[in-house]
Amino acid sequence: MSFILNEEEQMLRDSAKAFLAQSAPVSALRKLRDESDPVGFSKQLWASMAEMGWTGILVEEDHGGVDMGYAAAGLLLQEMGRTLTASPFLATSVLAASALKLAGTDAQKAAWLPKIAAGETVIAFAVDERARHNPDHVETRATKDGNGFRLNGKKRFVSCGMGADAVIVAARTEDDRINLFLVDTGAKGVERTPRRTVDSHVPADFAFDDVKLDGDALLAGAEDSETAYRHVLDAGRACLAAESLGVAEEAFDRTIDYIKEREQFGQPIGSFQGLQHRAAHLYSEMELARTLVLKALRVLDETPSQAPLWCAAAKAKATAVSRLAGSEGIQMYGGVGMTDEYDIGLYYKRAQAAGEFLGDDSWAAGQVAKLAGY
Amino acid sequence: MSFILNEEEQMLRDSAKAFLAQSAPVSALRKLRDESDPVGFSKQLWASMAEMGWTGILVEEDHGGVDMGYAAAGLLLQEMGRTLTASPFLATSVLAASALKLAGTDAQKAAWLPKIAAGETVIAFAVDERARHNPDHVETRATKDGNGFRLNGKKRFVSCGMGADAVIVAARTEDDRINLFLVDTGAKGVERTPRRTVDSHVPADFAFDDVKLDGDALLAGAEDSETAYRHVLDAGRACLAAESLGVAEEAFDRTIDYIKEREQFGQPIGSFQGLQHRAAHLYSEMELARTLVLKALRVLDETPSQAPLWCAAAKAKATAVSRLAGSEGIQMYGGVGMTDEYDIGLYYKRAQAAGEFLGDDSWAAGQVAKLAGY
Amino acid sequence: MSLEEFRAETRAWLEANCPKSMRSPIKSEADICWGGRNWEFKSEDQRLWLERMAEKGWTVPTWPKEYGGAGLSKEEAFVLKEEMRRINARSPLDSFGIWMLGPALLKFGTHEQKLEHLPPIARGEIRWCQGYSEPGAGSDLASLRTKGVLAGDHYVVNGQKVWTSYADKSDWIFALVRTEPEAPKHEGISFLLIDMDQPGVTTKPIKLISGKSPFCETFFDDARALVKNRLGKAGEGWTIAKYLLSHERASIVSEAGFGGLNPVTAAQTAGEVDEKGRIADPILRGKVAELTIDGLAFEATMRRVKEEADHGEGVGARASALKYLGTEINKRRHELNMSALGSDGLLWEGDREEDGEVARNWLRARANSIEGGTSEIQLNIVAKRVLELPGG
Amino acid sequence: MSLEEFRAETRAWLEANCPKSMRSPIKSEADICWGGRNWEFKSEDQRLWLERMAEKGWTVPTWPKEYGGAGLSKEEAFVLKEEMRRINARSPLDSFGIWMLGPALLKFGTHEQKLEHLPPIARGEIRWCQGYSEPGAGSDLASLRTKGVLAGDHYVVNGQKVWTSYADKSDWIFALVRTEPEAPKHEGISFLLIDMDQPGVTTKPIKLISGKSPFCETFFDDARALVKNRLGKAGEGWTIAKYLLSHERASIVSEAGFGGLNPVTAAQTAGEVDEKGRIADPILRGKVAELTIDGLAFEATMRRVKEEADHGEGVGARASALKYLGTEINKRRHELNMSALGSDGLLWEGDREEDGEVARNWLRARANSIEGGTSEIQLNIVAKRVLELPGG
Repeated sequence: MSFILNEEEQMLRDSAKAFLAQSAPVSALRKLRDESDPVGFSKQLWASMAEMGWTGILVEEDHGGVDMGYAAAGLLLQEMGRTLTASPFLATSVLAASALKLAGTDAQKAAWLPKIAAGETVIAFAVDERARHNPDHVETRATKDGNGFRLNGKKRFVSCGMGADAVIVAARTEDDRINLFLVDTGAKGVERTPRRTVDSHVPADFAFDDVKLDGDALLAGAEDSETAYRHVLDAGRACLAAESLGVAEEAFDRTIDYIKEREQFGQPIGSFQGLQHRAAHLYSEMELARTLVLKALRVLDETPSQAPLWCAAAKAKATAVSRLAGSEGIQMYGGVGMTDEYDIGLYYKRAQAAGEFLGDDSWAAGQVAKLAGY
Repeated sequence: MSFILNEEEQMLRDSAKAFLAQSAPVSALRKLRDESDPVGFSKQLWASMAEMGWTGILVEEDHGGVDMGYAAAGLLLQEMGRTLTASPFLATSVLAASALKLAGTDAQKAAWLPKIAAGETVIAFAVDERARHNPDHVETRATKDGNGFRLNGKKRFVSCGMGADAVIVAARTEDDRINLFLVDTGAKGVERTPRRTVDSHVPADFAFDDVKLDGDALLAGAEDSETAYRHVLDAGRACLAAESLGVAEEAFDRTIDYIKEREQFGQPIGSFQGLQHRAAHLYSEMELARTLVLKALRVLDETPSQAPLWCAAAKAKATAVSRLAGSEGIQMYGGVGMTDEYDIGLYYKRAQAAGEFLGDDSWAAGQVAKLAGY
Repeated sequence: MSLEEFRAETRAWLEANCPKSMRSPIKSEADICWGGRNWEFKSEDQRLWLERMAEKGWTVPTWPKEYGGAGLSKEEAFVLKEEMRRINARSPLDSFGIWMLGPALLKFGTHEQKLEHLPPIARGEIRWCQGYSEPGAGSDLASLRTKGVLAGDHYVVNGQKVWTSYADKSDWIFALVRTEPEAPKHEGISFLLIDMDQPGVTTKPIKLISGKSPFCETFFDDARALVKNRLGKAGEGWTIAKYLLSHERASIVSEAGFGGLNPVTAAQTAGEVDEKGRIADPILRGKVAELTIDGLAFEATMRRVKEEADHGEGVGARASALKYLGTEINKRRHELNMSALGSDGLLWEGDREEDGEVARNWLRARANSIEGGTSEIQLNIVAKRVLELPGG
Repeated sequence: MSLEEFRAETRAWLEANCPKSMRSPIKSEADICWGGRNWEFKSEDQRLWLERMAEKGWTVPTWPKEYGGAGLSKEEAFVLKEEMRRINARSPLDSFGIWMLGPALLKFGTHEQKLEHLPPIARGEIRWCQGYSEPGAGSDLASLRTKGVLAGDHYVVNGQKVWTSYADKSDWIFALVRTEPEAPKHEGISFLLIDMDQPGVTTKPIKLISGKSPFCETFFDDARALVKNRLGKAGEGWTIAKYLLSHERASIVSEAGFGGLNPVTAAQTAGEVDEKGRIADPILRGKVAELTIDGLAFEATMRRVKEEADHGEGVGARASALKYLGTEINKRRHELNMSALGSDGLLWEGDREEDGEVARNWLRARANSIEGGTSEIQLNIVAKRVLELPGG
């Protein structure tokens, strides 16, 4: 396992940096927000991402993807974190694609993965039913109905849910085990409500009222669907941690630039030791987050059995560090950091929202303790 | 409830300061340590404390005490914290005296309280049986035996246990409730082992092997002995928090003095903003600890029903703050702070030991959550 | 008149004169009466209540009668406060004129200045705002650059102020202006009272990360300020400003503790509690427990320091420690509220009026450690003036 | 010879020459071979092992042959290390001469100096200690005051050093001495090699809060140091010292992570776990979980930075961040060990040899953030050299 990016990964990162600066800078998020975009992301950007090959980053070449693995997906999200890019990448290209790869039958893969790779569809992934993340708390039920199922339940704050053509839903079957179902968002009985969040994203609350599903809505390719479900979540955590890391890095870089320029008492405020020590502390903490994020991504690619521990550790650290980078950023910017005119507050908001999704630092630390056996 | 010390309390504090500077400075603790004193405190000092009226600080005047209440007892311990004075004051004059007052019969009070007030006896108070404090974990058993009892069990790290003439033991009776028993340390079946601790105190481990007790060994004056037992522990926590606060205050004062003098890079290190902000933060935290300690002591005197919450809060905060004051002290002293020649390390050691006794900051925070109903 | 007689009379007067609808706690910002030239009363009761109280001089009870007050002693004012609280009477008038300019005028103003400006404040006729901070002068307030050039009987003022609360709704502004450019930084500033009803003064609201805000930028473009409306001597502005800043810090101590949402309630609201009603996530629960302890400690510390101040020990620079602690603890509280609420806390806009309130309050709290002197400034003050550390 | 051939030869030689008892991990301080004039070998095997390795030049494998080394390339030395590790072979010789003085001599010494001093280090005949810090010169090392006055072919040295590890057991000391009192602070210091076997040099052990320690105070009272034993030019000592300090920081990166007790084991040892084996106190458990995460992160970060360094990205000033993180996390670990053990952790002396060890390690760890550059110095370095913040 190497902590060094290979040449392909470096190239990917560099091109992502250039592309996002051009096509999805922070001003793009502001535009979506100020125009109250109904889905919270740009479909045109999604198409461009497909052209770049990003949408199929985890999809096998057979199905039209580039199959570069989680480390590559994480790198992209890290860069998107830096530009606060809103897109269905995490929901569709990471969570839904992973779910299909791990739990789909060959037919399901052949039907859906090429569409994901081509950027022709947006698929959301619905897990939580309560305010705080809890993968065990699934009360949505899929009951047998002829060859198919009837789906009943509610899901909350589903990322990119308003713009999704379909949603993969974690639901319990009659044996009380969690299975994944792919549901058309236009199906009868599916209702969704937009939830505009602090980070200017637009997740959706879903209600499934006796939704009739065909038999092949069930992702039936996995030997153990719950294991697949949990692995999808691990992957999501590591990738989300990568995004949080990008958020932290950019917030930090901007803050350091700012305190080098901003003068008070006749000198740059960055020359005061009080701020210097805090900045150096934050830098050091970010070093730890950087390591854990890359480690978790590599583990997903190379030794997936270790993923639960490392993905939880990465999620915990990246959440805490990105929130710290945001709050220190606002404090060091001072008054202007509180204004909407400056971007630093947007970073803090995204750090908070990304932190909550799939488990915050407290939750993830608890997982680490459990997985470490104490 | 007033946060202002009344005149009597101010006088007590001032005289304590003067007396301890003279009779029990830090060098006295060093002497006890370097001579490996078998009991870990000076019996002569104990006699002087009796002359000053301290030993009977909680004892009613009828029984020869001065009955000044917990606020006064805490003030004395705060000053003892400042000089790292080792004495049976907490064990005997606070814990044992409280236990007798709350749970003793009139006859037991008349027999023991005058002796405590006169400094004629040292009584220890034995609660814990495991490494970490847990008032519920009492497996020591007192079983009925004729008019008396048979005592079996073990108690650990009993403060001043090696120098005690008697020890009040928390033990379960046949109804599974916790009762308090006054046991002569010279009785047959009582075995004690010295445990020299990092703070140069000498608590004792006790083993009770079928110790025969008279009927009047049971403190039988309380309607509900467990309530009395828990109230004694609350009182102990608040008083110990007061000692920890004194430890913190003195460590802090010495550190501030040191960084004003110590020069590096051509200026006092106390002029560097990095240290200044940490010192100011610590000062601010100590303000919180000061409030909670005085509040808890006053609550014991005036509205004892609120004691569990406030005593736990005070213990948690004073433990954390005194440890922080010690560790920041060593760091700011630098290399010499690591040497035995300087006193700052002794403060850190005592902060640790006092912190563990009757529940550390984690334990006490858990109590606060429980008592606050969440 | 003894205090007891005063209390009886006050009680009777309030009973007779405080309208029923003014006898309930303020529910929102909208219930506050700020006064001013363009003020629109929210109700007839609100108008009546202000009128009656102003006539008694009880909008500013300790100010001298000739300036619109009632000339009450400290003790009498306290009794009035207690009696108002007893019936939940609302404050008839809130304003920066009462809190800030008034004390400065009383201490530094001439008799003529007091006569001209204090009574309209007391009667709620003129609404004031404060013009201190500038884009380049935040923590280092004395580096301000708005300049005033003497031209006969007035100054010509040019420059920009930021963070002027409610500037867009105010009539006059009290502002720090550099009038003596040759003098050392702290000695070249004057304290000017400027009528905002002139073409040279314009305002622009500031949008915050938490949404709308009362804050504005205020621009001076050849604005006029009469010399007779300079408080204190030319160049004495910094002394007056310092007085007001320490006055502001000391007033922190009399503020109450933390109102509003706390993480325990938040977790209960979100259903994130176990069967025993405990916060379900044990690690979050631990963090909340530490917050509870610090919250209890802080509120009690405010009471302790107030009590000590009443006993003549003064607050002084210790107020900086309190400001630091209070704002940092409050930020932690809001962070834990957000954690306890999980995704519910992230809501920004929704159908209900209160949707997004938790997140807005969380973001708004971040300004606590910036406004009124940053946490860093407070730590500096504690280090220098309480601990007497050298240098800097 | 190819690396593979070298590996095969090395393996064979080690197999033949490393005594059985030298093929087990070091269990305590007492198993280390330090060498020196007064060294008493702990066993015949220890003597034999040193002798054989020294003869091969493998106590200092990358040093040139003429100075007692084997002239191995970096790669060959790595192979040797791997092969030794394969059979758990102990280091035949550890010394400050090898780690610190050697590199400085190789870089700054004359051929004569190298010939005189390096071979005895390689053979373990002379044990060196380091004389940098002084009572007045800790973080601000360049303010040192020990002075050397030129007198013909030697300096007369007077002053005091502190924190000289094992000074009481060493033969020579390499010391920073102010020889040019007129020069600016950083330019008046020389790097002198001083034989301690003379009446003018005395040592006194320092007792620490954690108990006994290897540290000493070293006093120079008209001690003599030959001019030919000055490394570099007069006044060049600071340059050499800086080289050695950054050499030391970089070597931190190659150190392993945290060995020893951790809070989970501690809680288990003390029986403070619930029926599921979890740490019983949920709040303590939360703190331990955060430590576990930081511990995993730190150990992996060491590996990452090492890997990056191997790929030519260098470590540089980032080593300061690692030093800061590692020592602070390690202190937290020891604090939580103590909490997890409760009163058991407080034991200081007892019947068993290991009694008090936990507390001693806890206290000893506090020095981590002081020695080798305090945490404050590391943060300064990160701020200035990594983040390139201005001033100071």
